[in-house]
Amino acid sequence: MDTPADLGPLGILEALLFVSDSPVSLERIEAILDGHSKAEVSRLLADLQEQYRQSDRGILISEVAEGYRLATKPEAAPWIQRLRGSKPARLSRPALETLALIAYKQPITKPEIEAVRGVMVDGVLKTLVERDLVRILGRKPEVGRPILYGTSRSFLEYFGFKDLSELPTLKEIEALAPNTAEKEVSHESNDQIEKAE
Amino acid sequence: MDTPADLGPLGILEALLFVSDSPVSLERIEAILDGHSKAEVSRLLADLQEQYRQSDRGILISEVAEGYRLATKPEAAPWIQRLRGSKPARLSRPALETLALIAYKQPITKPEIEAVRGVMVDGVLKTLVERDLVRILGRKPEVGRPILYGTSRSFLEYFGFKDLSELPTLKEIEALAPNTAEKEVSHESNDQIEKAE
Amino acid sequence: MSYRVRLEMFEGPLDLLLYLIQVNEIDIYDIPIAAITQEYLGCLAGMKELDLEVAGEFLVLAATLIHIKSKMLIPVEEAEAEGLAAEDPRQELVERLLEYKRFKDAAMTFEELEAEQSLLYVRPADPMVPVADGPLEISLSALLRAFMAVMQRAPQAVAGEITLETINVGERMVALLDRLALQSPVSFMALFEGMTTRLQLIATFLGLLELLRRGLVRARQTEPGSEITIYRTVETAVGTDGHTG
Repeated sequence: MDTPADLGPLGILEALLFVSDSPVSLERIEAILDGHSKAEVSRLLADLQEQYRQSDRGILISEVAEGYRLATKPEAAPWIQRLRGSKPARLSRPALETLALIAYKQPITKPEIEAVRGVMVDGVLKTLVERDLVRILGRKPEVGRPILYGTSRSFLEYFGFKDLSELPTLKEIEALAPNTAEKEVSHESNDQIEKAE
Repeated sequence: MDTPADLGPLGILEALLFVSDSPVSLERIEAILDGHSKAEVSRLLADLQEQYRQSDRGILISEVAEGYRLATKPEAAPWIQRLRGSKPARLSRPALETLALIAYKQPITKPEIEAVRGVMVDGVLKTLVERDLVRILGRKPEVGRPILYGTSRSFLEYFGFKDLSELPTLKEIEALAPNTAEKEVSHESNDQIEKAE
Repeated sequence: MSYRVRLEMFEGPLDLLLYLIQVNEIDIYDIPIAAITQEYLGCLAGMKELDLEVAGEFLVLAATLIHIKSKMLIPVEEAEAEGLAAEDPRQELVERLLEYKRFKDAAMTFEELEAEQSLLYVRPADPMVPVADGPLEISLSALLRAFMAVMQRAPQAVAGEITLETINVGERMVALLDRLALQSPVSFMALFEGMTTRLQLIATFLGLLELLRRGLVRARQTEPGSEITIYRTVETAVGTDGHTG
């Protein structure tokens, strides 16, 4: 075993990201590695990311929820699924629609969600709270004091957003909808609607 | 992001060890990376360990009785402590569950908590009282005169509640049948429409 | 055009209506209400086997469609003469559909992002994160999730007994114990002083009954019709929360 006590800043950075169970902000890294400016920390992150590009590395740095975290490369997913024996549970359409509403209109109450979706959302909301994608922000000061919902930090992590300002603007979606739907969904055939001749 | 499809066996191995929450045995790795013999897997592990020796790497492979797992290098410990120290304290799962139970079921005794949770809660209760989230309300006049627990004023302040009635009610969180949660997680079958010939 | 629609596969009535509009290549700003209503009702007819709760949501929109249809039958001049706004009766529906569609589309984008992100695996969180020295951080949602989790795991009998109670009763029980810690005995009526709502009264009363049942307080009445006094049988708490003072 050689040079055991020798650990460079990149090594320290990797260790820090490795042990953290949530994204670590630039400021936090800067504070821990005192003596390195924010610019230097950014540089280190870029260097580490560069190392990870190599084909014998299985992980990468993803910038999400106002911080940095390590994650496995997408190409490793099939093997990890073998290890785990399952694919991650995906959200249902009702859950996604409800989540989208909450994301864009937060803080929002259950009746307000139901008014737009035209259906009851109790079950879906419960799932979203259980999965920590939605959090309770408080109560609305009006009759009945309904609970106000908003998205959580794990929501940002789950969808890979840096922050809420990264949400695609709704207009954008409207304009792009027909193309993106066909382009991106191609394989899994998510098309909800099949026209009948 | 370049060379996305390029992931060598070392990369796959790294990804597998990275995501596993317990040590992975040689046999397991062999089964997942089918096409590699046990000797080859050992060789890959040695190669990965060799890479990790470099000073710009912060992690290592540790071999324990049950198999292999990744861990940070011991030299990174001081920085990791800084990271942990600067981190907001969270409650452990058992502590959180106990707190939740006390919040909703107060006044409640230790045996009652243990009946629901199915485990002893002495240590956790002590933490919660020390953290001033839970207070002792008195003793229940029955055999053994068990202590009655409830939430403290600082618990309310922490969540910004005026009083306990502001906690989301059981009705609000449990409005739904327990099995709705499963229904929300759909896997495939997005076809909404059956074509009629 | 012929197709068979399975209603349960739609997210709701708006989703179905949107589908009918798309499949018929209808301009959403100029919906032929009579035709679409007919088609919508036709779809509903095939859902006899659906449970009532779902059906209800679809029926509400059916009623709306029929209402719009009837309004469309009133000639514009007549409507204006009657002082009704010359507004298109379909307008509100169109706005609702567009609003719904915006989020439906957003949901599809979310779905794509989810698919991308689901390929990235992070390290499993340590379930026993040590309590650090920093300021405490618990989210209310985390507390709720913990409660749901613990109740789901609880043995059936215990869980059943425990979920019956409501938070208000528990809260009143604690408040009553606090009150009795300051003064015991206290008259029954005094326990209800300052309460303004029926709900508060009921919750307090139920809380008191529960305390009695559990033997945490005792009630005494010297003779029938005389005032009831309540005693705390619980030992006063020692030095917690600055209450004992």
